[in-house]
Amino acid sequence: MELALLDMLGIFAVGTVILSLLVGEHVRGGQQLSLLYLLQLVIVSFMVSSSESTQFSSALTLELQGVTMSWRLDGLGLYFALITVATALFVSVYMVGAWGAHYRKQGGSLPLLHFALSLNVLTMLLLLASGDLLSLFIGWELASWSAFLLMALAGGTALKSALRYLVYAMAGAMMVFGAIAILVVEAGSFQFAAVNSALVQLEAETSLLLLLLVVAGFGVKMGLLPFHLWQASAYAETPGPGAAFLGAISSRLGLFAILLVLFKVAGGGWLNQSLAGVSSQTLLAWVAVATIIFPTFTAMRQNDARELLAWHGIGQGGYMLLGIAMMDPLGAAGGLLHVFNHATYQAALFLAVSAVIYRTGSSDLNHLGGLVVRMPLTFVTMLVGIIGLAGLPPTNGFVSKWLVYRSLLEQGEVLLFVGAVVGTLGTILSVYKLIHNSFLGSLRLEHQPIREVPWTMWLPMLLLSLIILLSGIFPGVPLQWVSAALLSIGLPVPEFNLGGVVAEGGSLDMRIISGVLFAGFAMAALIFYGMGGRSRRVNPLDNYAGGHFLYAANRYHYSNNFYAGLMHLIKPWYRGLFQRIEQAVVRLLAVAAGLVQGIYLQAQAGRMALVVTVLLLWWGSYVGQGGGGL
Amino acid sequence: MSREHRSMAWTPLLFSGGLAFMLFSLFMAVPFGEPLMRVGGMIQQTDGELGAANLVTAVVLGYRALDTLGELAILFAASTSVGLILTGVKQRTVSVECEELGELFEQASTLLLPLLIMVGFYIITHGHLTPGGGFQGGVIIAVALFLPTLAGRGAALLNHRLIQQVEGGAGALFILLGVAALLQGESFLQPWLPVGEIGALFSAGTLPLLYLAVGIKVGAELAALLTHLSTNVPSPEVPR
Amino acid sequence: MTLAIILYTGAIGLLVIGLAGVVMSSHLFRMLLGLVIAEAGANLLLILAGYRWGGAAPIWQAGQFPTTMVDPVPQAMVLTAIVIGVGVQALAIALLIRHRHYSGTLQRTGGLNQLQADLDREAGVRHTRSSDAPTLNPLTEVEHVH
Amino acid sequence: MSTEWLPLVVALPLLVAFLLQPLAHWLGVRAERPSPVLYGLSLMTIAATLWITLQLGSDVIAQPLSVTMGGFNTPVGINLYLDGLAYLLLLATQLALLLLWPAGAAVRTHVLLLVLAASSMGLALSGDLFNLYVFYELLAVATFGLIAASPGRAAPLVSFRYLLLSGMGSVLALSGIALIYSHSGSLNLADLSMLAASGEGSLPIAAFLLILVGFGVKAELFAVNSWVPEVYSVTSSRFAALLAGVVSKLAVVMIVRILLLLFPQPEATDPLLLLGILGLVSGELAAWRSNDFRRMLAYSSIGQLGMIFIAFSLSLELGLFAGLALSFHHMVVKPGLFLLLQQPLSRWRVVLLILFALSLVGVPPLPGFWAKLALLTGLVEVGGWLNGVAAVTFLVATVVEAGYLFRIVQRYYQEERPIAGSTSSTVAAVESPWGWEGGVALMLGGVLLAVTLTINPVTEQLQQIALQSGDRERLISTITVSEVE
Repeated sequence: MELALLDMLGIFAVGTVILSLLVGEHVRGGQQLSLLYLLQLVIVSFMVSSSESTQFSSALTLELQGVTMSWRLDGLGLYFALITVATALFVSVYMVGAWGAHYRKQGGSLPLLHFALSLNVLTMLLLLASGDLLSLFIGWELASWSAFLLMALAGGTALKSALRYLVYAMAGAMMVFGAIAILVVEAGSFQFAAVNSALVQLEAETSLLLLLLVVAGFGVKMGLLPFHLWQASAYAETPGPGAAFLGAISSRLGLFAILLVLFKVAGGGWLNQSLAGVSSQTLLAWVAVATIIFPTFTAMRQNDARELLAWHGIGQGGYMLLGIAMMDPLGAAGGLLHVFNHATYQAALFLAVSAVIYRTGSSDLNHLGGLVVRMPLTFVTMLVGIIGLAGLPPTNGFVSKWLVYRSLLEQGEVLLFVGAVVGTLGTILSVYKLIHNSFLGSLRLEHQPIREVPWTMWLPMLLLSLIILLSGIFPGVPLQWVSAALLSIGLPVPEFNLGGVVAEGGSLDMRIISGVLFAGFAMAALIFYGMGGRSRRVNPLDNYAGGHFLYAANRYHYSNNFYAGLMHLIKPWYRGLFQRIEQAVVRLLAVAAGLVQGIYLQAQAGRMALVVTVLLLWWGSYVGQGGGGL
Repeated sequence: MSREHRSMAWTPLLFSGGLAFMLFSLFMAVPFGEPLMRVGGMIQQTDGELGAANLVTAVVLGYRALDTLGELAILFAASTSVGLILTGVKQRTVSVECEELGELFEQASTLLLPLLIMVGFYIITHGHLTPGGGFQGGVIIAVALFLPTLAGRGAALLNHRLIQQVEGGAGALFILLGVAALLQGESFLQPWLPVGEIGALFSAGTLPLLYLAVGIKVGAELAALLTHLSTNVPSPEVPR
Repeated sequence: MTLAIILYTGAIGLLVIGLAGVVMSSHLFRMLLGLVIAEAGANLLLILAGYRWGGAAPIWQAGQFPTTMVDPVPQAMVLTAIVIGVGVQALAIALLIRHRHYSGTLQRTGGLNQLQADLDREAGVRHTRSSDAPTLNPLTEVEHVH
Repeated sequence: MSTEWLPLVVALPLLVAFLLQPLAHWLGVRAERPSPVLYGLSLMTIAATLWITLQLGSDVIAQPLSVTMGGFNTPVGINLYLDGLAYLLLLATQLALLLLWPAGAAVRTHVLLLVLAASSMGLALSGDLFNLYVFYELLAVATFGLIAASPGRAAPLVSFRYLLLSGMGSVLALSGIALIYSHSGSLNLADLSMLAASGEGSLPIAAFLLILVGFGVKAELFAVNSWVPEVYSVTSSRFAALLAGVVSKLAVVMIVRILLLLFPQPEATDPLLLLGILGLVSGELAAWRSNDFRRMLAYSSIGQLGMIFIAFSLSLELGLFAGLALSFHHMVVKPGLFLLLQQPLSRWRVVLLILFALSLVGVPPLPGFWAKLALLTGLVEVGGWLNGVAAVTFLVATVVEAGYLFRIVQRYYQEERPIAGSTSSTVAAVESPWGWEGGVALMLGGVLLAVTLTINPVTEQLQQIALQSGDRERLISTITVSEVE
């Protein structure tokens, strides 16, 4: 058996898992793991940049129970694999030095964390490389469970959140299981091609059911409404770098799987059907918009930096789906590009917050502030990150959102556009809360002695910031990967160059926009410093914040009860609708469970037996006529 | 926890009625009094190949001997279980209001004992000839052995150890008779002594031996059961 | 035909009365008696399956087996079934003796409540929950309602 | 070894059981005292039956064998029938007994366990309807005794309630047998199968339903399974493992045998499906709600058995394989879980627990996944609304199952709350020794992993066995061939 490139990737990934158990105990051992992630990244990059082949197959095929399982990476898989491995690399470098020692000192098991991370990478690669429905489902389950492992590591509250995730993930997996069973029985085969050709004779109801099962099942993982409740707390409770990894890429696997099944396997035909008079494409877009708006505004209410970021992670997934649901060149490219962009800034932000926790021990936005003077590099990372998250130039977040908006306008979907913009407004407001409450304002007394984090931690953060900026200024590079991904699932590809997209209605060239922006900054700086650049120190109490007088009892800057006015305004909209639905379902289940348990707790057990016997006999006499019974 | 509703108390009656109706209509669909006798007919046609004048005995000990073995084992398991359950309960021999039974009863039980045992053995040994057999005879023996206890004369006759040895030995005899056939190159539990003349006391090969084993075992086991149940009547504790 | 009806009524009647007794009694010993009655009914059903009009006992008489004889197989089966019944009943009585020894009652409900309490205690389940206990995560835990 | 020796697997344990008490007297062992000699003798007896089975059963998958008892041809006599399925069940029973035999038991417990062993093997082998009933009752009586002998005040009442339910079932099953006998005049399964196939003695479905309810008691069938949570929470872990693992499967397979051979009509499978769904729903929901782990596992066992019933209600080719796969999977996993909960949970035991839980939930590539895959595709393929309901129930139940199984793991991490139903109150700081229970659980975990690695040959074998046990013609011809001899 000749080793294919993909097999080498697999061997390295497996090697990382094994090595993590061997060397994970030592803080320095993480370096070797980082090296292995780097090697994986090199292989994936080689595959991505290779122009000869669009698909890399594994030489390994498994014949299990008469089903041939195979693995291959094509454009879509490669795109996600690149993000996965790169994120893992950054995260593992972050974990190597001081952070790892700190984590261990706090009672965490470093080898287990390394193991969980590498297992996540391996299982995600398995999923991304799946070449048939069976390997897809196996990869899906394994990835779900290894994510559970990573979430549950911290124990305690984290385990509770992880269990909640588990129930949701299992529900999703079972929907997918059902869908796959239907597909396989219809096609008589697990192979994509066979399934694709069998779908032609599918009845309308069946394909609608399949669409529902697939989108909902895989959508659970990406936090699609109404299956989003698990995500924020589960991610927030994961140990720092793990949260960065999960937030950056893990939940995007749902999108990957939806794309794979909806477009590659089913050819996109399912989206053309109508459900109760509305085309399922529009319905999907509206679900995406709801996924943008609700979690984003929920994020604004959070007082924990990690929760805030995690809620945003859910919302940003909505943009991706929204773009792709448009199914036109700009939208699809924007949606898919957003996966990469989101991964970069989400990882950077989580790492930055994790750095803050590392130094201050807290991520409570009501108890931080002024850290910019102590942790300037972390501040820069967070600044770049939130600009990306908010979708402002010159970061990459702007590019993908611009593409999605553009596509919405071109399709004439004004309402969807408005919805998306409302979401962006919420994003801007809440990320300002994030950076203001943690880095701006006055430094708290207890935070006076802290220093910037060590280089093993700020290096990955700054590198990520650099990537955010560079891929913002030159979006052509990631767009190249995106176009390969779009091609592999048969979606249209926009015309693009290094600086952006060339489109009829108006092109986007980030080089020009960034140039103008930086020129503007330069002019402002020139004016400021040219005028003498004087600044004046004032007493912290000598200000007037939002109509409130400040007292010494409050913090020096106003971070408690941030956005009180806005919150008051939109409060009626927050009734915890989804929580209530969840609770209602659980209570319903509990009542049902109590009822059936009553069957087993009866004083007279024989009564049920008697009833069932008589009913059975009655039924038997009814159908058993032909059997020679009565 | 107990979900009892007085208003629903009639439902079991309703369903019992339903069950009666269902079973009735089921069994009435079978022609009564004209059994197919598929197996029974085959047995009839063998014309006493086992040498047993009582065909039921031939079935019990020959054709369906495995059932009988299982049934012996059930009785054995039950008596062992009873022993297991009731050991540890405070031993207190209850002479069932012996004072009131009177001299007559005591004497009668002593007199009846050998008679009953003899009747029991008679029924056992004639099991292949007449209606009756090991089970019926065994029950009579058990009653005989239990009578003195009932009459308040203590459990002198019912030595646990002896009973256990007898019941174990009889059960083993049953199986060993079957294994002996196996050792002769035949099937397990195949009757193997000469069949003899139908209707004679010494006939039907090993069947009477098997019935003897069954009779002794049943007698011993029932006696053991009865003693256990009568000597171990515990004084009820005051509920907590 | 009338005979069939009478016999089946007897057999099925015993069976059903027994089962109803098992289900409806509130005293454990009476439940056991119900079972005994039901077993008698089932045994009767079994033996009726081998009944033959005008059939003689399947016993060698006058140098041959009777030509019209009842089916010997159900008789043998009933013999087995009766003995099985005896064993089970003896065991059940022993169980009742032991149970009464522990709980002092053979009433159905009292025994059951105590049973559940015993099971709970042995398993370490506490029934009382403090009212200011932390709220439960609805997906991972269920409130214990009793 | 001649095939005629097969009955010894039933007779030998019985013989030793009969002789054990006199032997104990002879050795001077007090009845309540544990005795290594008697323990060893019992184990050797089971080992001997294992040896006989291995000697005879090496090629039963190619050609099943039928042994007549007493040399009487079927249908007059009783026959034992050893095919691949019976062979597997025998091996499973014997191995389970060897592994789970309580070492320090009293003499009478050894006796009852030997009787249990004999009756289990008889159930796996017997080819006669009434003989099955006898062995079923034998198994029941031995079980009642063993349950009642468990420590704890609740044991006798629990056992009595089980006895009543089982007794009701027996009465119904006996009526069913009487009905079948009235309709056919025969009791031999192969003979009845032949009659049913030729349409000569068409048997009423009602007879099957009566037998289903009757024998369903031990098979944890819905509505006659209320004994399960009570019994499993009073007995020792080993015995609960034995009951949940092996005994329930024997009863299930017995029902399936009767169904396959006697009632080929599709109407007969529908009640199985319906009761299976109800069992699945009620078991899993009740498990989700229960607060201690012993009863949680007991309810979960009801759910799993419901799933198995659903599987067996499918058509021959799909259903038998899925049902057997689920049965054997459950046979490995459930005892493992029961045994693990017996001891204080430490880290490695939790790892093992998670392994079992994952397989039970059906996470690939563990064996449970393949069994569930077979069931689900089977359900979808057969179609029909009731099967659709079954499929949805099955999927929902799996989610519920994952929820409550991992609650055990959660409790383990919550040090301040005692783990109800297991003996530990806090996380064992020091690894306590594994002990015999832990060792067996570890071994079962090893089996699970080994099957994961050799899933292809294992399923192939299982498929062949399923094919064979669904083959009525083969059964009939096997038994006719033995008639000629």
